[in-house]
Amino acid sequence: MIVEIAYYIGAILLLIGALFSVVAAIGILRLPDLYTRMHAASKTGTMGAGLTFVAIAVVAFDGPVILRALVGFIFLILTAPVGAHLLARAACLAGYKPSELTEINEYEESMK
Amino acid sequence: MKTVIFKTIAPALTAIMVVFSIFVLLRGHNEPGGGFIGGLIAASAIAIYGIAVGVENVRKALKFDPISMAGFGVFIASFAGLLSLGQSFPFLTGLWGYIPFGETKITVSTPMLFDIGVYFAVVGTIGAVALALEEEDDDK
Amino acid sequence: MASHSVAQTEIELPAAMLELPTSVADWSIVFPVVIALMAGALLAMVRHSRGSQVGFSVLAVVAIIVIEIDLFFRVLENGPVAMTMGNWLPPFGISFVADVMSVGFALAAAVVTLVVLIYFQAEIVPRESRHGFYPLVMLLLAGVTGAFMTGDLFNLYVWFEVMLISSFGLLIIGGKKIQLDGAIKYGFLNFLATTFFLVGLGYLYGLIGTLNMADIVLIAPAAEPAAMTAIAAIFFLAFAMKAAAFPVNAWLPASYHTPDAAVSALFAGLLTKVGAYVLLRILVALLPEQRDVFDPLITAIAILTLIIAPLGAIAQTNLRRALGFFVIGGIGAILAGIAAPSVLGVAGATFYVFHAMLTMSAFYLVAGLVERVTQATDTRQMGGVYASNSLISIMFLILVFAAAGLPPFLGFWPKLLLTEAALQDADWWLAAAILINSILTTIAGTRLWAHIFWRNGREGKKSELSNDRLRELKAPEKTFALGASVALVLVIVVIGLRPNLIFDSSRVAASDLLQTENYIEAVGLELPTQANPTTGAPQ
Amino acid sequence: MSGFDFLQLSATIALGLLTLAFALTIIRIIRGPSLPDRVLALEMLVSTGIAYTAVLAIKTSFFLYLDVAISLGLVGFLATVAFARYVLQRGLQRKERESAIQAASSGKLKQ
Amino acid sequence: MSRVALAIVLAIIWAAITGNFSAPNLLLGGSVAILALLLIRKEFAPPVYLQKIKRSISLAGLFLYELALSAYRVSVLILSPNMKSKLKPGIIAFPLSVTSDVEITLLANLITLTPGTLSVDVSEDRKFLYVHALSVPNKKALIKEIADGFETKIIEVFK
Amino acid sequence: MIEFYMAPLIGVFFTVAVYLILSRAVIQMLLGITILGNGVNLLIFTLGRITREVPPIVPQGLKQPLQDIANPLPQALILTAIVIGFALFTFLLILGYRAYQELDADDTNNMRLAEPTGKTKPPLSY
Amino acid sequence: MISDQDLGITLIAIAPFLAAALAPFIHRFTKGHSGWVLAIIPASIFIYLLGFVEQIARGEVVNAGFDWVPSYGLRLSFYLDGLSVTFALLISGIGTFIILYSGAYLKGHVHQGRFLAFMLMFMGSMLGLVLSDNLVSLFVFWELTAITSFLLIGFDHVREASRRAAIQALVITGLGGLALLAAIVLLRQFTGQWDMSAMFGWSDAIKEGGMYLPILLLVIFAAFTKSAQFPFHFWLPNAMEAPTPVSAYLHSATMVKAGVYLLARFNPVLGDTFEWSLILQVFGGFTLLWGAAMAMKQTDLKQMLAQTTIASLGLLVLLIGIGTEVAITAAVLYLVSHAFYKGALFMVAGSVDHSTGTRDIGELGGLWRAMPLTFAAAAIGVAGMAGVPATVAFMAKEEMYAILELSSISDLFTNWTTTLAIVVMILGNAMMMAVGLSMLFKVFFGEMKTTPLKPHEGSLSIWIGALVLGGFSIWAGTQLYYFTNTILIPVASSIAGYGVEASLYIKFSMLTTLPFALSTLTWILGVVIFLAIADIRAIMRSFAKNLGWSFDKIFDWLIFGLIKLSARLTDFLHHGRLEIYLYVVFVGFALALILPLFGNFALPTMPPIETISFYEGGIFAMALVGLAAVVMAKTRLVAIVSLGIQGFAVALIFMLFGAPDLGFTQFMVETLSVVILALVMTRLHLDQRDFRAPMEIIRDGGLALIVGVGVTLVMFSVLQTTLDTRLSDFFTLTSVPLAHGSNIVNVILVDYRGLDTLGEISVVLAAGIAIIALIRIRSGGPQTGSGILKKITGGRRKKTAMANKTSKTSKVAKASKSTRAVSSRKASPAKSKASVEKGRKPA
Ligand code: NA
Ligand code: NA
Repeated sequence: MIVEIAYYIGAILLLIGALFSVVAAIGILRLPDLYTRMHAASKTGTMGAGLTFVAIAVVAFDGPVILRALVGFIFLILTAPVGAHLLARAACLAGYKPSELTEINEYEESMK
Repeated sequence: MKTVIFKTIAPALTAIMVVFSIFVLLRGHNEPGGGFIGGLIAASAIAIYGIAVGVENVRKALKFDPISMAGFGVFIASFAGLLSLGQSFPFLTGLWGYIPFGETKITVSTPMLFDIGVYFAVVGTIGAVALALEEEDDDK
Repeated sequence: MASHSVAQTEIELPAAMLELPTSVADWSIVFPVVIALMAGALLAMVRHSRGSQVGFSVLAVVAIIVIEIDLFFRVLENGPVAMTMGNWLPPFGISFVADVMSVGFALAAAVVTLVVLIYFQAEIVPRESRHGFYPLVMLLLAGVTGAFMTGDLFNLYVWFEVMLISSFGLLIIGGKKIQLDGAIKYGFLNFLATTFFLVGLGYLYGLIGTLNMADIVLIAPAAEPAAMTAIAAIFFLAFAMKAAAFPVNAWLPASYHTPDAAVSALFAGLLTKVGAYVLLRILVALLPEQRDVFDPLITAIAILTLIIAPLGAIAQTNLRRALGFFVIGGIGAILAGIAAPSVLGVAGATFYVFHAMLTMSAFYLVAGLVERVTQATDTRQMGGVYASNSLISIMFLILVFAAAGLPPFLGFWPKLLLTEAALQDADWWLAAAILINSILTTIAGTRLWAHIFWRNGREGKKSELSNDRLRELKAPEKTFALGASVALVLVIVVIGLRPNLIFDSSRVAASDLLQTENYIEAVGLELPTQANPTTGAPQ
Repeated sequence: MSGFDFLQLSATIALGLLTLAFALTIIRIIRGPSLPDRVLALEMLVSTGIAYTAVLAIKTSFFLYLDVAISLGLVGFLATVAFARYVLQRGLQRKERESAIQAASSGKLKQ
Repeated sequence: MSRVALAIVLAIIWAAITGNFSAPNLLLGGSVAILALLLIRKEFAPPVYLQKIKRSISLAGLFLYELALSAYRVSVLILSPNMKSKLKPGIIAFPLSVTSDVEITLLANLITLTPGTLSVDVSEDRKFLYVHALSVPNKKALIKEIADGFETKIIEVFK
Repeated sequence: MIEFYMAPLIGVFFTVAVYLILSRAVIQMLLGITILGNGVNLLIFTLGRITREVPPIVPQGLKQPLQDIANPLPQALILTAIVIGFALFTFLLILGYRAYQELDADDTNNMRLAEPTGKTKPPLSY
Repeated sequence: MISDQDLGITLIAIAPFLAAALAPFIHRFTKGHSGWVLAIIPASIFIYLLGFVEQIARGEVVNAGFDWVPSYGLRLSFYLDGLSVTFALLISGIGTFIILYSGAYLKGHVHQGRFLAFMLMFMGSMLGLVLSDNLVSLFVFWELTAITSFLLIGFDHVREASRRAAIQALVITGLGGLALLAAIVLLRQFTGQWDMSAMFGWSDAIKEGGMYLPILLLVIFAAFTKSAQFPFHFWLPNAMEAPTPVSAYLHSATMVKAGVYLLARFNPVLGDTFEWSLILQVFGGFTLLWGAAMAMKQTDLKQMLAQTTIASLGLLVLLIGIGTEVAITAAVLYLVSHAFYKGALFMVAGSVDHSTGTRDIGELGGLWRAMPLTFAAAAIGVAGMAGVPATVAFMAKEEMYAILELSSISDLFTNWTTTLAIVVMILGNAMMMAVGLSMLFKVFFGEMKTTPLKPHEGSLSIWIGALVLGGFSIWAGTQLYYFTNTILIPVASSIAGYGVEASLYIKFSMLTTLPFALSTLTWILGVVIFLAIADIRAIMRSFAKNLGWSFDKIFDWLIFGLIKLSARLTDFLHHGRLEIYLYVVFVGFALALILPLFGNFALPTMPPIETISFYEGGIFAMALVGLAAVVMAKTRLVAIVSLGIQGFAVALIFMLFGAPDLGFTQFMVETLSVVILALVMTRLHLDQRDFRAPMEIIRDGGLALIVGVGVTLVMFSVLQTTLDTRLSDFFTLTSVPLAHGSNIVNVILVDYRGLDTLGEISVVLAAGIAIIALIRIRSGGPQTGSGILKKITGGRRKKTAMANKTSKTSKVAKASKSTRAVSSRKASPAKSKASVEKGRKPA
């Protein structure tokens, strides 16, 4: 019974995770500039991958596997923001302008 | 690339990656992984570390010249192969030993030593290349 | 069929491993490679201390030579021996097989390496030792020796790569612009050659499911012929490139003259010869049926290589680049042996490989001396060496004639064998090409000789004026560079005058290559039971 | 439908969704327009790949695929870091180039 | 002290990924951790006090909640047909109260992971964190939200 | 027979690789080399015949796998080939980079030091 | 085992080499007397050989020697019979005087020691050549004579003419040598023997076998080149660039006779056929006339002698070609006499040159007073040349005219070939006589002329040789009985291949016979020509001038043509354009893939279609899109980024099909490749689109497509077979029980095929060392280049340095307003142009 429930939960988590990934992909297609796209990639994407890890933890029923899945989730959370930060900063410093929708840019102002 | 955020988190990431690489190395005989993959992860750790804190610091931290580490890797891998000479077996014959430790046994084997050699060869070489290239950028 | 099904029956596990203990003597099959590898690794670890580098590498190479000499005579007397690594049964583990050809070539390679190492003592600019000359030389030797000794095709690929990447390193040590240019051409073309080899390997495994050479000899005849022919063609292309046969030889004249002379010498002695060795092994021993299919092609390529290469040398004004064409010409001679694959022809090719390893290395070393003395690389800037330095002059001339195959110098004997083989095979044009190669090489060589040695001054000046850029050899150059060259040339002269051992071993090597039973038996595979009434049916 | 079957079905659907995600991401890689955009999309490709691998683990019940996914998670950002570094340096280079061109043309004007 | 703590953390991670909490394995994990820490000994982070586990858990809880919530929000935003009108991106300078590098980093990363906001850079004097947000209808409200949320919790954990 | 889908795909890998390698630009050639390497690896993989999703790993506690597994030998060979290919690629990349620095050329057509341009004019003398 | 005789005879050939090795040292210690010291060697050989004369005169032959390569039937074996011993006696005897002569002639020359060494080496080679029985050793010595003569002719090496002559002689005789090699290999194939002596019995079989004509032509070609037969004669006059002792020795008595020796040696085996007679007579006769005529054109003493030597060699070939007993006897007589008088005359020429500083007969005159001994030697020599009675040359001439057996006038027409030969011989002899007279009279009689040096008689060593040879000429001409029995009959028998009962024609009827009449005719004709020689010379010279070409010029034309051909060929094949090299290689690859399939008409059939799941198909599509993205990328940078797609797809394919290790490794490698790329990319020029012309796209794309199709087809072909999985089965079954590992792939890597992995990490290590070397080693020296644009866009290192500094402080970054509008594309064409220009200029 527990197993069945776990399977259902796992399945739903999987689907949500995959959906997040698709949404993230749509996001990086639809959003207007680099910086806004980054939001989609660095968190929605991370959520997508992270949720599949959680799904594994749910359906595995094997101590080490569960632990590893959770550790994997933590690794994701640790590394994802680093890349995003570095890329955003580099793009800013290298002079990639945000889209015209952007009204406020205190970072650029600070560099003047 | 010396931002506060990166500089602060990179050492932790490096440490985790090194630990993970050793994990991948040691379990390679039974699960995906092994010396090569482990070595690549460790080399990535070195590369990240170098980008974050500067090559000089990494070199100091490593203490050994990475190429020397690579040489060491090839050396002990060959050495692992030679151990079977004593048992009158051909080159690279796997020898297995079990050291009792508490209730479990610790397995020691020449294939494992060999894989450790692979690990070092990869870490050393890729690390050396990454550091040297980063240095190129930093110094000039 | 997408997967293989595993029989769930228990197999007899002990049958998987070899039962007899390996004698220490058999370790000499693998020791040369292991010593070279470990030495390379150790030298890489201590690559900042120059003193230990020289001493240790020389020591290692001497050890390798001693082991190989012992092994050589053992194999010459008792036939091939093998060691299958990891104590696994032969087709499953990787076998090393020492037969006369492989050990003989490995020995020649080690001797050349030793000479080059000593020669390099005069050559060295201190900073270069730090950048890995010695470890790279040892790794190169390991690759070459491994390639000669291995009895497994994929393992051969690996040794080829060891050789290739070490040669990359050696090629760019010194960092001159011209070296980089040469290395780009060398790099891309050789990379492709090994890639083709790998493609061929993939196909071969997919077709017959084995990589062990002895196993291939047994299985290949039953394989699907069209695919097998394509595979053989790919191998032929790959190793023709490696050996620098016409028309896929472009990398050689583009690169061999660019590094230090010592490195050129090492390359000339080692690299193309391994390609030639594999051509012999694969086309003659492993896939003789495919060789027969390619016979006209091989003959044509041999003829073209024999003639076009020395012809190319005639116009060269860069001394070492001209020598590169001599190297290629020699490959034509080796191919000639494959085109006429009798015992005579294969023995000729084998002998030629041996000769070319020593002679062409020596040639580059002497060319290096000439470059030092004249302080030029272009023959038009040279002149006057004959009057000033008789020892270099004598060596150069001896090598010209040895390369051209004029008696009583070393190159004559294999040419004699090859000529006989070609005539026996009724390959008239091939025989003619072998002889024309001699005369063209003579022309090119004596032209170089006339310009560098006999002419007093440089091109453009009146030759009666003496070359004012000539200099004396310095003390270390005399000891190491000149000494090493003289030693090697002496070896060449002595073997040229008394070629018995090489003659006899070449014939043994050739018959072992043509009759693979000994090889297969040494590896430990079972020969197919022949319908031979005298042996009787199994009980 | 049993839980296991549902899980299998979801895994298959998830693989499909992830394939769609790949496709969309690739469009961004190809379209760009700027280098950081492409790099970002590459990173997205990696995280989708991680999810894909993890789903494979469930679909095949070989949890060893999980280890691969974890490793990817750990090292996947490396490429982004390297590219970010490149973006930065290249951008700075370009800025210098621009100012140098300006200096050169103004120098010409003075002559 | 902190080194030991970190080594223990790494050893536990080791045990977790190897899936074996037996003594020998923990010991092995410990030695591996020490090896790894030797590598990064120069850039060692300042003392980390993790005694306040309860507060840490509370921080983690907040983070997970924010993560889920904002992931959902961003998804809705992305999928909405009139996305552009809802977007109002901007980069704001967030005045930092936390001072140590670890705190700043933690805050920045938490901000980044939370959908809708993204840390771009820290000013050289470490007074400001530049944050890119998907929609900045009200700059002050955003600053306040962050300051009252993650920043406060972080200060609690580290003080 | 997934192999028969793989074969044309691998053909495309080779086609693209060759096309790129034939461009004179060193960078493009390096990309071609990478793709060629991938193509060769896939080729070996495919010729070892393909099994879906069953890695060649013996489950814990068993002496032999219970089901058909993917052919492990090609995988091992490819692993070796990948590593070697990576080493070679890296070397060639750095070589191209150094050549660009020193020779000031990234077009192979302009790398003409070892074999100089122009007609060879050997002296017509003895 | 080894008898004294084996050793002694072997030493005949070896001792001169040993002496040669010591010659420079001996010379250093004995200085002016080195000639005397070293002459002991040939003198001893001569004396040692004399010991065999009696034995051989009895019709015996001596075999001796050592095994060389027994497994191949090679022996360093010697065969002493009349022919070989006579040649050896001539070589060592004349050699003794030549060494003496050289000692004096080159006194004080810096390289006299070297010269003497070469001479001795040559002597050894020549002795070995004539004494060898084993054809391989004969060939070895044959080529050694070519090599040593190369060194001797080029002795005066600073002059281009010397170098040219040396190379010319080597090339031409070398060509002949190769023909000889081919011939002996063919003979070996036919007879299974290497030994000359063993082949005599095979004569008929060889002549009847299919290989006779090739062997014959090859042998004749070898002989003709060595013995300067028309049209390969021209190297000999040029070889006069050598110091006179060389000419005296090599070009009169020894080396040039090697070809004649070869023909004589092979006469019993190959001779006495129509082809043999025809070729030898035609070419020999023509060479005789040509050489004699050309001699008249000359005024240089050595040239005159050289041309008459060509004529004499032609005469010898002609006589061997006629091949009758009388002709062979005549040939032997002429051979010996020529060696005596021509050797003497060359030494005279050298002596004159040495003492006056010139060799031109126009600049010389009246020397008989100043150089009486030289004059005496010259007179005897010319007497020999004219065939004056009492010289052995007279007998030779009588004997050769005796081939005409005339019983009626109509025989002249029925035996017209003999008649023609006689006419040719008379003409040739007369012309040679005229040349001899011209030399004698112009140089020694008439008015004394002023010469560069004051004429004086040279030292003993200078004139003794010439005089002694002259003496021999007379001795042999007068000691008929002894000479006939000890030399003539044995030699003639060797050549004929059977016992010749030579009874010299002149013994019983001397003055009343036809031959003597013909001799008289020759003398008269000779004097007539001598009187007209100045006019003839003038006519010939103007004719040659108008003709504008000569064989000698053709040689230059050929060699320079070869050089130019070589240059064009290397320009064509080794142009230095990597893309074309690569194209050739891929064409080879395409052929290797496609041809075997088509060749065997075994194109694979299409397999049955099977469905694949959509996500598998998705990954395949992803790979395809990734590949397309790389090819179609607008800039290099975009291509690099796009590369990740296909790499990623490959990793996923590995994952999908049960290879997690591979997928993982592939992914890691892709990532690290990107990292390394990104690290170097800053210095590369990536904003450029690589342009290919439409034709190039078709050319490259076509080939690429063929390769792709070929790869696929061969794959189909292989995939239609069933894979033999016994290797993997074995690994699968034994991995856990025997190798203690569950991950079979890893067990293969570290155990079953651990050696592969050991090699692989060696590759990794070597790559590391090489790459570090590549990065660290700088060629040094400033990067040349000018122009601000270059600095801006191409001055990578300095600029990046600045960029880095600024990035540290980030001041510039803050200050600069980033405007992406100013494109770097504008700058790039200029930059690439600059790089092209620079690339062409070798630094
Ligand atoms: Na043939
Ligand atoms: Na491997």
